Amino acid sequence: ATLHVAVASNFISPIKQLAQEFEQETGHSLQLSFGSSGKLFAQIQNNAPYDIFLSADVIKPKALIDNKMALSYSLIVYAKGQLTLWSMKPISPLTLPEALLNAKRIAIANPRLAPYGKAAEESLRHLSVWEGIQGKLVQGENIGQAYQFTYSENANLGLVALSQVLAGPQKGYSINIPNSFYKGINQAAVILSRTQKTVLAETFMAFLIRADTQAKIAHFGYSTKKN
Amino acid sequence: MTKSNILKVRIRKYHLKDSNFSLDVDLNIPSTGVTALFGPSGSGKTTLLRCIAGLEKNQQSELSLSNEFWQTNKISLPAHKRPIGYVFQEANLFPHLTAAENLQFAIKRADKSQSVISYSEVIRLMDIEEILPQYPSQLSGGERQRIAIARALLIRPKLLLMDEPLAALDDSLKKEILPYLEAICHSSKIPIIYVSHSLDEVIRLADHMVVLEKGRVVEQGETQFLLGKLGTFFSRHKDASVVITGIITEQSAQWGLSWLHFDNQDIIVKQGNEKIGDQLRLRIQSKDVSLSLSPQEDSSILNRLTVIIDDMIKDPKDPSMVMLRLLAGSTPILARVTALSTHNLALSKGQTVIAQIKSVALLR
Amino acid sequence: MTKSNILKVRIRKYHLKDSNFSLDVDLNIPSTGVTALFGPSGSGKTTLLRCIAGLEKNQQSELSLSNEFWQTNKISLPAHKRPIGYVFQEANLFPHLTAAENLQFAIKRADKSQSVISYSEVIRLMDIEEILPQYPSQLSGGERQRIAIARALLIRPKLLLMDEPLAALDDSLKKEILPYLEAICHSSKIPIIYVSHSLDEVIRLADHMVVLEKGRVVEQGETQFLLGKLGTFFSRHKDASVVITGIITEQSAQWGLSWLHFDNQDIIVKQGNEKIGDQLRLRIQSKDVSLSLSPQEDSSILNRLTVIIDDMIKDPKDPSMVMLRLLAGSTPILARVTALSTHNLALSKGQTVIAQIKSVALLR
Amino acid sequence: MQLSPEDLGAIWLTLKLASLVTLLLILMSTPIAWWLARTQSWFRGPINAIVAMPLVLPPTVLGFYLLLFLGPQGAIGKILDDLGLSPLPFSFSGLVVASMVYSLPFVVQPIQNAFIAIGDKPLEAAATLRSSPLNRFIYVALPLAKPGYISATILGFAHTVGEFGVVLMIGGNIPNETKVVSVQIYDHVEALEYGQAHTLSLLMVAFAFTVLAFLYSLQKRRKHQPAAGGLL
Amino acid sequence: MQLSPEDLGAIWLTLKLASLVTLLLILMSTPIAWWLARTQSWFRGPINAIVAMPLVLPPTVLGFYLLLFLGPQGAIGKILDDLGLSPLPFSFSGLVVASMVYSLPFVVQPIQNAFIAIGDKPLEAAATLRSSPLNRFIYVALPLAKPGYISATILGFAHTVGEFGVVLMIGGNIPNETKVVSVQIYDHVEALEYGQAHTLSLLMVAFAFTVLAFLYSLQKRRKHQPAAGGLL
Ligand SMILES: Nc1ncnc2c1ncn2[C@@H]1O[C@H](COP(=O)(O)OP(=O)(O)OP(=O)(O)O)[C@@H](O)[C@H]1O
Ligand SMILES: Nc1ncnc2c1ncn2[C@@H]1O[C@H](COP(=O)(O)OP(=O)(O)OP(=O)(O)O)[C@@H](O)[C@H]1O
Ligand SMILES: [Mg+2]
Ligand SMILES: [Mg+2]
Repeated sequence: ATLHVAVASNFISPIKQLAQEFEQETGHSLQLSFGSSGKLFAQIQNNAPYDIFLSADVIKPKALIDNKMALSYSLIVYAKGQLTLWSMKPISPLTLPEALLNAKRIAIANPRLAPYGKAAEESLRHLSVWEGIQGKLVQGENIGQAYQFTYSENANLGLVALSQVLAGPQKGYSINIPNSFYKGINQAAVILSRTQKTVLAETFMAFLIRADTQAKIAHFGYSTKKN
Repeated sequence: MTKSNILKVRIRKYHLKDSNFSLDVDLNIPSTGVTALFGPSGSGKTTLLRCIAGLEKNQQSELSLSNEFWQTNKISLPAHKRPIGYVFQEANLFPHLTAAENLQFAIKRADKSQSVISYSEVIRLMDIEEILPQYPSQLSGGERQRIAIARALLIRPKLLLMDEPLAALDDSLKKEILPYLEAICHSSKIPIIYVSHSLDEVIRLADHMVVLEKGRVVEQGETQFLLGKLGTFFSRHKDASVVITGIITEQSAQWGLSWLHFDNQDIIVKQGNEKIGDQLRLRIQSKDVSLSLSPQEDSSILNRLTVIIDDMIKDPKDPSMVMLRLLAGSTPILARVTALSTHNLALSKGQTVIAQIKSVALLR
Repeated sequence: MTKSNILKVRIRKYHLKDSNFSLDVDLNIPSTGVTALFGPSGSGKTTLLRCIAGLEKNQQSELSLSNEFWQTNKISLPAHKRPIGYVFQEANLFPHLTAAENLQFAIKRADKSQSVISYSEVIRLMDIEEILPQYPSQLSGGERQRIAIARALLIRPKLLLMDEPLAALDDSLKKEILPYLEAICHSSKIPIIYVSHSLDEVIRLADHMVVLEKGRVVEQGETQFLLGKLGTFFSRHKDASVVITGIITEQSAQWGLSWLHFDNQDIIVKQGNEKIGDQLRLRIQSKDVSLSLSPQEDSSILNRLTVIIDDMIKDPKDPSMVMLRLLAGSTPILARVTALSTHNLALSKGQTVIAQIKSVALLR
Repeated sequence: MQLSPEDLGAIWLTLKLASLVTLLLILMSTPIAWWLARTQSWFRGPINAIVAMPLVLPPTVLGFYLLLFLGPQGAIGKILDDLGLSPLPFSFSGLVVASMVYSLPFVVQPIQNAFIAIGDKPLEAAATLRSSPLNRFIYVALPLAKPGYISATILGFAHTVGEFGVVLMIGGNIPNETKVVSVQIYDHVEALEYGQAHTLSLLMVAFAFTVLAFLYSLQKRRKHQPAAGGLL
Repeated sequence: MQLSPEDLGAIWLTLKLASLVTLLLILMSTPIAWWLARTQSWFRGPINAIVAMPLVLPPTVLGFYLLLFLGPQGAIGKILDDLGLSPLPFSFSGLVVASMVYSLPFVVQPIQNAFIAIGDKPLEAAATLRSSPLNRFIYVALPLAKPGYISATILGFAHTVGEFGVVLMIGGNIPNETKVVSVQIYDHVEALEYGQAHTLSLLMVAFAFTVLAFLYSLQKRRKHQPAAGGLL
């Protein structure tokens, strides 16, 4: 059988690989649909034919559970994002606040829409540079755009996901933001109520949080097993 | 031709949009032969044709051909259901079709039950063989007009509307096409309404005449009758003419002449392809008629008719000229001579004189 | 008129795109007066005007007016720099402008140093006052044409190109406009090239004539000279005519007549606004001339000239007719009579006869 | 760089979608454009504006509203459901409908302008040649409006190919059913697979260029117009 | 529901952007359209296709490539930098440039078709009336192409208002500088603030409807064309 999985865009690279492994392992295939969490959420609310929703945050899966559109027991956190300060050019000076204040343009994801954006804002506030860099901030609709801003060097610095830096075509220079600077970027998944394949869906959810899978996810630049 | 077989046109106060022009006419047009529509520029000739064709709509009008109603206050036959052919004032060919395709457009939609003219005949007559592959934009003005005439004939209409069809054509083509149009309409009994500025053309073709001015009919009737009348639009025209109908009684192959008999008189005309016994119509222009008191044998003028002066009118616009109405038997003939001559010859009403007509000035 | 003051047109094998029509002409057109362009439909009249106007481009041609070069193989003055006025065969008004705005378009761009005709004069002459606020689509065919003529005059050209300007106009308007055009071109010394199918119009206006056929010049020269020649395009034309120039020597207000003296002869003509001493041109149509062996005093024909028969030619197309070239003094006059009459009167070359001309048949 | 089977599927789907949408739009726009070009009614302005409305909303937002309308709770969705028809969102048919809404103005406008430019004269000539309204529409109006139809085809096709927001929203990004090339490229970019994104973009641009250059060459100055050449 | 100051800022910015872009596009498209309408060169097809190219790529992807080209490493970005100009991305000017690229075909096409429809006759008449090429372009070609310009304005304006992907990418979502209404609505939808999204969408649609209905009413059948009324 085929499971239809709606996946937040920032998890594209890991899920593609995991899907192959899941298929090899179980013989069941995955059909992947990508999109921003917000878009996928709107679609699910309107009866999109998905079985599982891998969101980029926890809010939306929870909202679906509240709406009875998702199975409440199925909520899992499948990955925790790791924020990193990234640049195509060597970053100097090496202290974070100074680097940030020296930059001309800093790309982040929209804090209202993207968990990575929210984390970025928290970190910048933590570093007490939030006010100081307001004029330099450019916001991507999602973390993907923040990456592109930085990648094209239109922004000198970007607060992006470590997973992106690892998967991306150019490694550049990066400094990880300590986890303590921001609340965790928890990416949660749920099984949707409309699914006819609950058992298979549960199998996949179990696969996702299995230790070896989690290790692979970590390899993509996520921190795992924190919770 | 029965009385019912007539085109009736009554148009009451038809106002053109965005214009203070209005048309108000009441016409009975015989359903054979040519009716000429005459009138100054802007008098409503085109508008009248458009009303008849159904291109202008008005509830107030009534139109019927042979008792078949096209327009009353209840019904209104749409343009494409009226069995007409229309030659527009400005050719109005389809720009996306070649000349040949323009003709095909008509042939495909022609009324198969009518027979008007064959394709090859039209091509030959209009002399358009060579230009058939061209697009309208690649044609000269006269060439476009000829295609338009051909197209209107090929739809095989029951009524032909022609808006100055020959205006863009040169004399020699006109002279070839005119008799043909004449022949077509006489033989196939299609009535033609023919707008023209040329009295020559009109007199030659028209059995019936309508003169429009500012959207109103100012003169209407049989050509022959209208032309013989003094005090009309026509008698004031510099080309004032009469039309005479007679029968060929004699012919001379040697001299290429025919003798036309009417009202106990003979007129010698250039011979065409008429035969003895044929009926023929001739136009005599008033300016070609001169008078003499005695027959003059040593003149090159062959036609000398004995006539009685029936009426004399000074031209109000031109006091140097006098228009005389002469009677050859009961047939009226107009003569336009100088006032000086009438004085010199002491012409007066009732007098018998000789009317001299150069035969070469006769039209057919 | 100096020799240099001349429009020279040499066009070598100009091929129209997508057509096998080619133009190949070599003309010297006097720079005053009217040159008539005559020829059958499709003979290249419009194309020639377009070449002169600069609307068709060809390297091979050479064009100059008064020694000012418009086109050589090196230079080519663009259309908008040529000081011409152009009346198109199909009025070609700007559809987005009212009639008045169309005229304004010309007035704004007029050559202020030239004076041709005043605005009010043009409006009056063309009788277009009332239609000025209308858009071209709201005008009748003739109205559009009149606006187009007015527009071409108001640009104050040094050369006026007119492509059948009067074809869509009725006789009475024509009669008003024609003398005016004549007057304009004579007084302002603008040369006019005038395409027309009407020999009448042409003879009336043209000092010079060019006959085109299939893109080639077949006849060219002074009207007077060309018309008096036998064996030409014109002498075969049914309207074959001659033009006579004379001086007014006497006038009669009572009879509204003028006496025109030429070559020791007198001709009586209807009086216009000419005065004694004025020079006048008259057209005598061959079909209006009849011959008699003796003077006939009791005829309404006022003009009886003593002439010598200079030449006689049978019409090859019409054996019933004979064209005679008569000499009144040294002035040629054409007479078209039936072969029968020449036989009856036993006319022969060198004979002295009386030529009778109805004065009313004279044109001005 | 190689194209993945998914890429190929997306290309095929895109061509299918764009062709179908363009075809349907041309059919649907013809009567609308004709009416708009010839009516004297005061409705014309408002209707014209309504046709252009889909342009004003961002595609994703338009998609969102289409989702609401076509969804099980939406006005149209309910009607379709009552009629026993399968729901439109997340299906190819849904994509077709959404794309049509989105590209409608680009197809209606050029056709409408072409109809306006024809004027009444050729139609009147046809009417006097026994050509019924439908007949003269087909044989006179349509051929004369050809340049407008070519423009409409080009804009409609290209716009559907490049469309993305609406498709993503209504289609749900389902491979071989609703995942068109534009979405696929977007996914590649999001997945940071720039190489594949470049290849696919280049391919698409090259293909579209070829198609459009061909279409435009059809739209040459009509044969029956005098050559421009000299004058301007 | 109330509009936030951010919403109001976005509205103002959108109007500014759309007006400016439309104006610039009309100016820029005029010579392009004129050339395309009148040239006989075989270049016409390809150039026409190039003008339409921006249509084919999904807006976000187009935005991505613009970002690459205009960025400090990009071909154009470098040139601008060498000229001492400030970089385009994340600025209002950048938005203007990007929107122009994206909306170009919608402005060029209708104008081009309108120019084609004029034909040579009126221009020839003008030439014989001492009107130079520029003069007859201004006084004859432009007025006769009016319906095309209205279409172009409508399509260009509406498309810029609704544009989104490119803007998002090039603009960087900076309030009062690059955050236009379309982005703002999108944000509301993404943030699940559907109520605010509805209000803003409705407002935008209502506003656009008014503007477009007005513009269209200008584009009525030209006065000089015979009324259609009767025939068809
Ligand atoms: N579409 C129109 N809108 C407004 N007025 C018009 C329209 N068409 C014609 N007219 C006016 O109606 C009158 C009659 O026009 P019509 O075309 O019938 O004249 P016509 O007799 O055919 O003249 P012509 O011999 O010059 O062709 C004219 O004064 C003209 O200005
Ligand atoms: N644009 C064109 N393309 C191809 N052939 C053309 C074009 N314009 C005219 N022709 C052809 O060139 C020839 C001359 O045309 P032109 O218009 O000069 O004739 P014309 O003497 O003015 O005739 P008319 O008296 O009928 O107006 C015609 O045979 C015509 O078919
Ligand atoms: Mg008329
Ligand atoms: Mg011509």
